Amino acid sequence: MPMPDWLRSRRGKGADTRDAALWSKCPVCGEVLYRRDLAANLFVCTKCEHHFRMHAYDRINMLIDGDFTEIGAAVQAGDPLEWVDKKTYPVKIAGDKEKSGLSEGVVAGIGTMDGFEVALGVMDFHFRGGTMGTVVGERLTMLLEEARRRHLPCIIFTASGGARMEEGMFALMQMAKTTAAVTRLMDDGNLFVTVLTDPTTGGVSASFAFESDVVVAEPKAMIGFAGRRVIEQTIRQKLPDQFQTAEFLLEKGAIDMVVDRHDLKNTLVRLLQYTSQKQVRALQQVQDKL
Amino acid sequence: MPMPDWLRSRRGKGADTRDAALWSKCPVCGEVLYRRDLAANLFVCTKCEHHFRMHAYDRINMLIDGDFTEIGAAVQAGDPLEWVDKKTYPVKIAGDKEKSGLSEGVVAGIGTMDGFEVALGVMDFHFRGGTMGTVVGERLTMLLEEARRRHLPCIIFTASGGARMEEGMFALMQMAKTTAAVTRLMDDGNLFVTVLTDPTTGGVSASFAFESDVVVAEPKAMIGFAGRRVIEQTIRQKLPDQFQTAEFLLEKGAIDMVVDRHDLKNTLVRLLQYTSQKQVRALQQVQDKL
Amino acid sequence: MNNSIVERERGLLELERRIAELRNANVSQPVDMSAEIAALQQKYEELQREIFGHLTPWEKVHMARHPNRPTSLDYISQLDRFDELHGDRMFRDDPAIVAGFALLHGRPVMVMGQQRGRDTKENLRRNFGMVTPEGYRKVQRLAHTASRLDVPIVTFIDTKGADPGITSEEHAQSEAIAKCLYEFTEARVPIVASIIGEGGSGGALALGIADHVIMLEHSVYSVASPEGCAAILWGDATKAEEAAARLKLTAADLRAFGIIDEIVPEPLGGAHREPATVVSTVLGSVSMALQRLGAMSTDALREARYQKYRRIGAWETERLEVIGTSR
Amino acid sequence: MNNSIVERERGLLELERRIAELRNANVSQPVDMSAEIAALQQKYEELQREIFGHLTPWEKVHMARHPNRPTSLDYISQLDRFDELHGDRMFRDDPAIVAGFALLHGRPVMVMGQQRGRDTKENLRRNFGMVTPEGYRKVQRLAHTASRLDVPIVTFIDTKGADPGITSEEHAQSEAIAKCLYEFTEARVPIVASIIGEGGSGGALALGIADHVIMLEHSVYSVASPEGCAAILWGDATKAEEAAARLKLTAADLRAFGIIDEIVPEPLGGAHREPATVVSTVLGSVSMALQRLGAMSTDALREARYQKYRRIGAWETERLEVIGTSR
Ligand SMILES: [Zn+2]
Ligand SMILES: [Zn+2]
Repeated sequence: MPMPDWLRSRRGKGADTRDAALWSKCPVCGEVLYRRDLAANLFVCTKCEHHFRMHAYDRINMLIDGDFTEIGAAVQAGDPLEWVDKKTYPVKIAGDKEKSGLSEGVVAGIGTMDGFEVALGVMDFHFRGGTMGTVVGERLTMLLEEARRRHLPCIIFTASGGARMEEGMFALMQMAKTTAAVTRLMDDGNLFVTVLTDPTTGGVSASFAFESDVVVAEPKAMIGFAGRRVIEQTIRQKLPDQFQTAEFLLEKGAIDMVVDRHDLKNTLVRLLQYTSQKQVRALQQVQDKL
Repeated sequence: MPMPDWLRSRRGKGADTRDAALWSKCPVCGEVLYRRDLAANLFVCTKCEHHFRMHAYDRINMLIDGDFTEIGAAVQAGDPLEWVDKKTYPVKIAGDKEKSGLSEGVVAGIGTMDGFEVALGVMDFHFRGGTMGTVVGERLTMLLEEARRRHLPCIIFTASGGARMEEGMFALMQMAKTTAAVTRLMDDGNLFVTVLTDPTTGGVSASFAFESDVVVAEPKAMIGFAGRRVIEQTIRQKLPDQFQTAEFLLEKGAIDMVVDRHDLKNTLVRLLQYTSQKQVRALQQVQDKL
Repeated sequence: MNNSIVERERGLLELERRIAELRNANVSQPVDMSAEIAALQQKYEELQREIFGHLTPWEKVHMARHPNRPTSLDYISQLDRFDELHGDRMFRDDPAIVAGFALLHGRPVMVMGQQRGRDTKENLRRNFGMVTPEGYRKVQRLAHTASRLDVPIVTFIDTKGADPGITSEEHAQSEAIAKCLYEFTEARVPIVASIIGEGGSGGALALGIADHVIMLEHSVYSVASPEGCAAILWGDATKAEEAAARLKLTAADLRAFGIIDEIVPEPLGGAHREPATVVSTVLGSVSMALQRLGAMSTDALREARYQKYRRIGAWETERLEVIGTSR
Repeated sequence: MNNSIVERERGLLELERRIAELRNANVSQPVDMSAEIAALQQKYEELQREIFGHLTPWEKVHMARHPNRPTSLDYISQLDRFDELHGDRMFRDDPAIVAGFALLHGRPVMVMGQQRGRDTKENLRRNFGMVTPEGYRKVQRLAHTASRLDVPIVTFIDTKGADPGITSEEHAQSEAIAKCLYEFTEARVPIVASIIGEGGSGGALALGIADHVIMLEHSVYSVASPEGCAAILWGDATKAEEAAARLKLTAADLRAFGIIDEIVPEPLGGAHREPATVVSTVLGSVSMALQRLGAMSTDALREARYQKYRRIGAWETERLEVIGTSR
């Protein structure tokens, strides 16, 4: 899978630093894996099938046929609360940009998957733990609005530790903002799919992640509203290992399917196919009016 | 509460026979009660508050201000399966007409409650155990359609042992027919209230009874999908007494409120008041178009 | 539970085995056994006609319950493609409902079927095809999604009835079924339902409100199981055979009543004798119905569905007659 | 949990008691104590101003959690009329949500509030106002009903956050909250929300998407509880006071940010000192907002609601900039 130029250029310095590491150790089975082999296997451990957390552009590269037209990349975090603790919020952001090679916690845009045009948003845990602040909310809202305008299906990959504390209530309100955009998209009959990757919790989990037509999850992904630690503190006992895993949620009826990363693109493309006739009809109606 | 002439005339011979009994014994506490006292207390035991099963016209008399314009009274049961066991179905029907003073298992019509015009359907357990056959389904559908036509709220009192076996699939299909009419009424924004009285089970319970905006129940009413005996046979053990009672369902979140019969009319009128402005607006819009 | 059809086809299966053995032997042996084989074959066919040429309603109940009868998954597995969707998004995934997106003859559909097991283990997992409230809520959810996304709904009905357990009552089984009826009535897409085995009561109807209802020749569809009906009316479940006869639960009866729309014939001996053919015939019928319904406007489709159910059982109706306003 | 406001008002309450005693004594005794009383009264007022004249964010958190602070039921009981509706129709009635039809100044509304207890027993029953998925599903259901019946929605928010227990996770707490947001966004009727105590995180926002959001002066509304925020960011819940200061969770902050629309002032000492006045002022504000919103068309109302939330946190936005199409 060669990396397209546009993608390589977007990765910037941080990504190069990260890619420079020759090997990674699997956090589950301890196996030492060459980065190159790991990347070739879609960042799934070749020994134990553990799904590593993926970088947003790796994910996009895995899914999108060719070009990917980003939406909202220029939207950058402000500092509405003028937050300071050990560092100021802008310093934290700058650090995460450097470290992750990303401009924020989500990459959003339009591209095609096996020929199907789709609006795609990919959250990235490497940027402030995938927390949702105003940039994540704004970019996803722009994505959802653009999908609606163009009668496109929308797929969002979630990875989030919850709302971003340093943006306070502005962060919480992104749940409302994204939901409003989701509502309009779905009212128009567009397909909306979410793919929950490890971890998906808090404000992301309790908004668009569970508002979609089809909720897909990656194997073993941790998914829940409250964090594990909070629950353990509340009930004063350890939780079983499988609690809040994708498999647990499947049994509890909360999600539609758990899909191995190797089957993920094909699965998503099939979902797009089931609803593509509707999209075609919607587009035709728009053109008929012109 | 004097009985209106129209009501007295509708009761016929069966009702007179029934009314001739001077006293009734409370099936719960065993108290012997004069019929006259019992009627004056809305057929609630003066000693233990047990709510006796009411006759449809007594119920209508308790709720409706004055006149009550019946709908579908001329709709009479056919015999689609040409049913025979110990008796033919028409003979059974004739017997129940005689015994109950009713022409079928539901009385439906339009009247006013404290000045609010309302479409009211009242099922009666005394007619073939309140089973739903085509007449019950047809009369309720006519009622729901008339409510829709006239922008009226609709209240249905349920009392049913389920679907009427002797009409086979025609009986089952009344679940679909009434639901279709309910759907249209509710889509137009009309209030739909059901009052579940003892017992409400099977096909009635699993259709319009639980499709309403507000589900009210009388105290201790037995409400469920499967009958108690069926469940006991399945699990091979006795069920606790309170299982499937209105109070049990309230705790389980299945119903909105349990209302003592003495408060029932006032409660229903209050529900009508909350939504009366909407009805007035709907009527005005119709008139504006004329 | 004894199944009279299983009992009665035992002799036939034995005969079949012997004919096959003879045929095999005939190839490798010098003596020509063709005449004997033909005789046996003739006897087999006579017996088959005798047993299956005319089935009573009670026999059809047993045919509908035959353990080898094709189940929902046998149909779903023959679709061009199937992506199963799970869960009610609230409480549990009910394995007695199998549902998801599928392609039928290239056409996207939302398929949902009641699924019983073939053996004890799977029957325990699938709860003998008796759906719990969570299963019905999965159906509601997916019917709603299908309607929004303009994907037609295809259902397969095969259940003794809704689950009658304590937990199902506690989780509002009535409400779960009622809201299925509501959702199917509201759906803005074509719905085709096929009764492939036993269609028992409200638990079956929950997936049964449809623009086109297909029934296999020996399937049954009734207001209550014959056993349940006999218990309710006569306090004696052993009178089920009599109840089966009275309930008019066969495909032919229901077609005559206008309650179902189409009967798909079964081979002599029942659908399980030639499952591939039966499955493909049913899917063909579903596909043709979808093609016809797909040509209708949404409004026309919904109006036709309303009127279809509006009419059922409405004899001797006067439209709106006013009496009792004497006061 | 210690409450610093409860601690600090203890001295004041003692002083109040003494003034009242002196006043009573003054009537029945020959010596005139008026001067002493006036002096005490002056001291009382100085002390009151000193303690309550300026509250830090952390003090406001404690004020918002004050056990005597008016709860949702204190507001609901002052409506002209209230008919409580129960249950999610599926699983359970959650007592942490009190909801139903009501009349507010003669206007029908659907009211729903988060309800904590006043004492341990009621707190156990009400789960300290922490709502379970069943409670949020009751909210969804009634919001949907209100929208269909054209009855405006009035909410009262007072919760530390959604219930974080095992069962709540198993019953899909995330989905329950998400669908509340969805339902409130979709609602075709005016929505007015009042934050009367603590507005904690997504569990509060589930009732908080509204056309007009009112906050009591000393209520707080935040992305996480100060304790939770401190634990998340610094691994140390005892730094909650610092978190409270940083989070900008006061009514004044949020009004300045445009996240809430109106602040209702509280008497010196907090809402619980003059509950009747506070309740009636809040209800008056709700009523006025409903009157204004009621004049809007449904489409205008929904568009305004969309734009309101669309704008929040959208600095430095370019509408749609295209980059990265270099290939
Ligand atoms: Zn590994
Ligand atoms: Zn009694």
